[in-house]
Amino acid sequence: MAELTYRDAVARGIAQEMARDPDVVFLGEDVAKAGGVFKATVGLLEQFGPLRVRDTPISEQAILGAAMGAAMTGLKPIAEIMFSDFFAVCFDYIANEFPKSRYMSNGQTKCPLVVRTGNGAGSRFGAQHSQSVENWCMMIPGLKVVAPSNPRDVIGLLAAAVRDPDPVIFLEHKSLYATKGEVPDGEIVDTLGTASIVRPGKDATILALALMVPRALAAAEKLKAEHHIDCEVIDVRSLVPLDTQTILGSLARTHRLFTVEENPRLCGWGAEIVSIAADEGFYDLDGPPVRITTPHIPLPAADILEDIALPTVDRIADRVKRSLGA
Amino acid sequence: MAELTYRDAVARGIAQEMARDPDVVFLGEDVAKAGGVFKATVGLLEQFGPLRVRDTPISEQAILGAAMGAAMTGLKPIAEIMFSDFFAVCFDYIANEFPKSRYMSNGQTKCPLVVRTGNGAGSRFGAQHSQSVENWCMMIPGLKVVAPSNPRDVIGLLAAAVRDPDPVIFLEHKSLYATKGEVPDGEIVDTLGTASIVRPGKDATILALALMVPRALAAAEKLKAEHHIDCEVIDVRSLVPLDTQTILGSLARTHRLFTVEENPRLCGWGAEIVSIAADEGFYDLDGPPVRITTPHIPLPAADILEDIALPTVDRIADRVKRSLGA
Amino acid sequence: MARKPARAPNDDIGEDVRLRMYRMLVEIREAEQRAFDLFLQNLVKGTSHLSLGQEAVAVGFACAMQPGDLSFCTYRGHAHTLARGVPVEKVLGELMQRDNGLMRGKGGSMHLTSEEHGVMGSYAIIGAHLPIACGAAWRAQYKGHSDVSVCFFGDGTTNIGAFHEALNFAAVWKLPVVFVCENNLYMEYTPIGEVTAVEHPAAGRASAYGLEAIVIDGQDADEVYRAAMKAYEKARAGGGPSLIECMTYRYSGHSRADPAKYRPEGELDKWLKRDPVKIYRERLKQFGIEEKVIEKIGADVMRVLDDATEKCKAAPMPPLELLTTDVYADGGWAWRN
Amino acid sequence: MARKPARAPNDDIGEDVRLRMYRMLVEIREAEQRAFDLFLQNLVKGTSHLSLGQEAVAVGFACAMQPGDLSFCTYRGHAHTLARGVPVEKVLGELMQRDNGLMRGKGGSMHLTSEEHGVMGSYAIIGAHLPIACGAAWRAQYKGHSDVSVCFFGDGTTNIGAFHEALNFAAVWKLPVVFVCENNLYMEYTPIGEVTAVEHPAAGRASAYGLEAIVIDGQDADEVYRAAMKAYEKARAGGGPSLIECMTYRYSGHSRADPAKYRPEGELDKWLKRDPVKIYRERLKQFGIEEKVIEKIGADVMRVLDDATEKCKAAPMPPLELLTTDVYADGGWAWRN
Ligand SMILES: Cc1ncc(C[n+]2csc(CCOP(=O)(O)OP(=O)(O)O)c2C)c(N)n1
Ligand SMILES: Cc1ncc(C[n+]2csc(CCOP(=O)(O)OP(=O)(O)O)c2C)c(N)n1
Ligand SMILES: [Mg+2]
Ligand SMILES: [Mg+2]
Repeated sequence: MAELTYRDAVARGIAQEMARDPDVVFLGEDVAKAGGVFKATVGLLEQFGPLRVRDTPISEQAILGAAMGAAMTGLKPIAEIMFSDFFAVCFDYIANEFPKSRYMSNGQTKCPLVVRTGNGAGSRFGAQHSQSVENWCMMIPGLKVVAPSNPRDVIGLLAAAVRDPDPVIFLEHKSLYATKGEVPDGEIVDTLGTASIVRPGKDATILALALMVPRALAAAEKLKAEHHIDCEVIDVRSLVPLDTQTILGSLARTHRLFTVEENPRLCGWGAEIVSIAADEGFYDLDGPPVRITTPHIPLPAADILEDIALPTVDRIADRVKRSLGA
Repeated sequence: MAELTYRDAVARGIAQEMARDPDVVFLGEDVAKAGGVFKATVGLLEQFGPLRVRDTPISEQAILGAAMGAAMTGLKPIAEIMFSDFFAVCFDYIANEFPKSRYMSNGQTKCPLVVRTGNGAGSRFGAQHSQSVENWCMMIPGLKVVAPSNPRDVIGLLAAAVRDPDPVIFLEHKSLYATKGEVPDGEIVDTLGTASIVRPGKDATILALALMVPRALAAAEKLKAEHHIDCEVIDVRSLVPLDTQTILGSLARTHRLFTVEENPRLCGWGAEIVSIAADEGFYDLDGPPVRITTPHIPLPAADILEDIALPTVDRIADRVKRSLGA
Repeated sequence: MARKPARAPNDDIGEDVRLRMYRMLVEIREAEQRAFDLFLQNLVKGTSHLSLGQEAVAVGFACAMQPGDLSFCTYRGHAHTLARGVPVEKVLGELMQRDNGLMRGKGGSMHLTSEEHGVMGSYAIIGAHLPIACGAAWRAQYKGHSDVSVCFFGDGTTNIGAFHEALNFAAVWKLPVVFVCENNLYMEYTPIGEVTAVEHPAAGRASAYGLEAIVIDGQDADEVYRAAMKAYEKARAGGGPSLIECMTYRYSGHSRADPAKYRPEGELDKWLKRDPVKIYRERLKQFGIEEKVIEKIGADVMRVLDDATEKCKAAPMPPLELLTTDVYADGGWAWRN
Repeated sequence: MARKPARAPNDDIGEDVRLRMYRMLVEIREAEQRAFDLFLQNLVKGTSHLSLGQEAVAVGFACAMQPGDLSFCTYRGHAHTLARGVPVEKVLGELMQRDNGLMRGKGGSMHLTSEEHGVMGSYAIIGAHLPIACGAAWRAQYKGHSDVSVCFFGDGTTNIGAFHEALNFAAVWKLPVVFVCENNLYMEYTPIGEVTAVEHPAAGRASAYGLEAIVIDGQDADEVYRAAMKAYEKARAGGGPSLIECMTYRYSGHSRADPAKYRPEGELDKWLKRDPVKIYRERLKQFGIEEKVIEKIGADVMRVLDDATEKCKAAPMPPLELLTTDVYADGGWAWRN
């Protein structure tokens, strides 16, 4: 066991997989010599050399296209897109190429790759460098989509993503890079498609992802302390595959559902899960399922505004409390 | 009154606006001399000349970027992206530029433009030329999103879109181009953000968009004839702004909600509306709200497979019937 | 004027290759024509983009390849697919969306893929496959494999961003990839000259990537073959990418929906005079190949094609279960538990 | 060696413009330095990308503009924004995310916009604004306006797809747009030469769009000014776009997070010797401008800057209601009724 930052967990996770499998290669802008703009890939060039850890031009389409071509022909590339907002300049690969080639070719084409990216708000970077784009990915059939909330999950889910035979979008949260957590020694390999109940509770189920997980947990503690409301908090971790069973199972016990989403409101993962719950868990629901989200706006740069845009601990707690009529 | 095809309605709608306002210009690939690959813009070059109706290179980013720059500085461009699948190669404009510039500039930057595109399945074009991308657009804060189901709406909503001061994504359905409808003479201008109850009913509310509207209507007739189930069918027409009042109002009368979506299942507009209904209309719901969608898969090319992928009249009717326990 | 030197059948290309090239030219010509006929009979569904008139490009590049070399094609990819040896039945079956098709109808005309033949897919989003070909070439470079990735695209494709990113990327990384621009003078319906800043949409951009400007006659399979060999050798020797612009012409419209009325009077006739099949038939004769050998090739091709056509007509539609297979590597489509 | 011809203060540029340029060079230099200091005091939030060392490019291009000409900048846009006459208080206020900022804190350092000064936005997605500048130029062409759209970007930006699409588009449509590449030798931390197939990332691509290859000394405001004037005249005369590569250097790291340790020893020192402010101060003296006039400009700039700094420090944060204003043209954010 050692304490590790989320940032360092990224490098350790990549290193673990590169050391294991020579077919794992890594490319992106400023990832090699500079160790990444978030310093999440420091040391990889030194450890694995310039043939496996490669700096690229500012050519996101070339990065993802090259990753795909390499994946189709036998490598297991990890591609970094520096900020998830930049998915928009290479979205054809994410939406049209990676996820459709296997289907269109009737199973011939393989695409075992991972796209890592810095996702989410909190750095006062403004509307084009702060987005949460998990719903941009979840809506595309054929992708897998993962978003870890802690260092241990970073390593375990990254390993699972690299070993997965399908294209996986791996969303690292920029505001979590500096956070720390206990990480076991040795190899860590997790399983995609598994949510985790990070706080058991009986009065309501709160679903959260990435940066929203610690906030949901803090809100649950607050609700407990101040209002004796005992919330179950689930770290969704993997949007695709989605661990619907764990979610519906929790709902069946608590009878109330809240989602805490950072992505903007419309067509978010919360909408998907709430819709599943409203359909399949309708008779379990004792009250309206509620989505707590960033409002449907571009994100402001100013700290004071950004801070109130994202769901806060207080807003989460308050919304749950009001819904439960406490 | 005259009968017009949906295809011809596009040209008439554009012509109506270009004749009215010299700041309306139109650009896209093969749109001018060739009149568009769907022949939806035939005659515009002849009527308005080569300065206002322009063929472009195969450069979708240049097309949308140029439209934006022109819109910012005083024109009201209509840009065509031939197939909506190609939004993926110019998604930065759709996701990051059009919808954020006004906000980031604290209201300085204007962006009154329309992006028209051929959306949807039914032509056996395969996974990269058949997608319904309405959710790709609805999820982005700052856009408006419209999808007409009939020739009259094509003209009226297109006029409203061109006159609107915000960026509007205008989704024409490829499988509707050949369909016909009655269209009044003279100028037609509709209002964005208004759904329309195309069939009143009392037992359930069915929401549909574009190609799914005629199917929902046919399913409603079938349900009526075969099972005495009387469905209200609402043509959503405008995803943003969303006419939540009409939808919730209908739900309050019928107490059951069904959405019929062509876009793939996850994070679709159906999920958004079902989530709104589950939250705000929870106590109106007499049973689970149900989304009827294309499965979450890329689309196959083969006719026999494509036909069963999209919601069919039978599937809609069957699903509603089963849900109502009839 | 100096007389052409007499050429022996075993020049740099040689009789075997020439006969192979001729057979392939005829096979593609006839298969594309057949596809058109089947479309008129409403047996080909969806869209289709024929290479009638452009056969020599596909044939020259494919016949110069070694097994293991990889082709990346566009929606106009029937020719390139056949040229790698994919049976015509598989191709027609796919166009007819039958269960015997190359992808059992799941991909359709625009997405022909046969990895066992090195056909790594046909891509329908303009420009998308250029970076993908770079990636395959990167794998070869990294693993020390000797195969070359060959990427075909049209003149219109040179104006999209992915073209630029791929060319620069390939040049900087010195990847063993060959970019082949089939300049057939038109994007869909718009003449390429009206939308491109330079006369040669590909060759005119080569220097922007430190590459040689190469324009060849795309109607002469021998010239194509020689250019291909040179580029492949360079790639295999670690010399990096090439960009080759082939001047050619499509006889029919852009796709089956297009009667091609936008073309100036006489343009088609001019190109028909330089028909790649005709040119090559003459070439064979020039090298002393007997008329009856040539005839027999044609007859063989037609027999196979007729047989394939019948098989396709008789083939069942794909089973409905295929709708949800192979979304993921486990063979299924489950996005949830 | 021939003696330089004596130059009169009223040569093609003239004393008024030169004094204006000098003032602006100093203003940008000092404002950027101030921004850095404020960051160290934790008063500038978020990221920021300084133009220290690159001032002459911004100044030369801006001072050659006429009112109504339009600037399209990047995240490294403080210099270009100030150069159009935007008050330094507005810029610093935005960096400090105060209510007195140019966009009241909603956009931040990377998105400076002041349409009344012709600053049509600063764009933080690499390459995005090149096509947008084309559109503004298209409007001018269509409406018969005489303004020019000027689009600034870095060397690294030449490798992204949008660059290629915009350049071709502008050339084909002969748009009055001037593309200015500030080649400061690095993308973020990677030397441009390691990721680019040609030595000059912009000029080496000019011929791909039928344009002249232009490389200028970006440290000499006069040379920049003259190149700008020439390009603007061409654009206004209907001669179409220009692409100008300015050789320059940034003294500090890419952004505030970057100590720039990747630069070879001595490189910065070499460039400091050709400091644009120093060069221009010498130039003024060479033209006989008195030391005390020069000093006074510096003092004026500092006074305004100090005053602005104090005002920004004292300015309130933006009101919380701003969170949801101006998403749509009606001033609000309602996506539903
Ligand atoms: C990104 C994108 N834009 C537009 C299209 C529509 N489209 C299909 S083929 C084509 C013309 C391509 O021209 P060219 O590259 O010359 O190839 P050709 O068809 O002549 O072989 C266009 C515009 C597309 N498939 N993808
Ligand atoms: C599409 C995209 N990719 C990557 C980035 C991250 N990024 C920001 S600045 C930068 C370097 C740009 O280099 P250059 O164009 O030379 O401009 P400079 O910063 O040197 O002025 C990069 C890679 C981005 N903002 N947008
Ligand atoms: Mg062509
Ligand atoms: Mg630079």
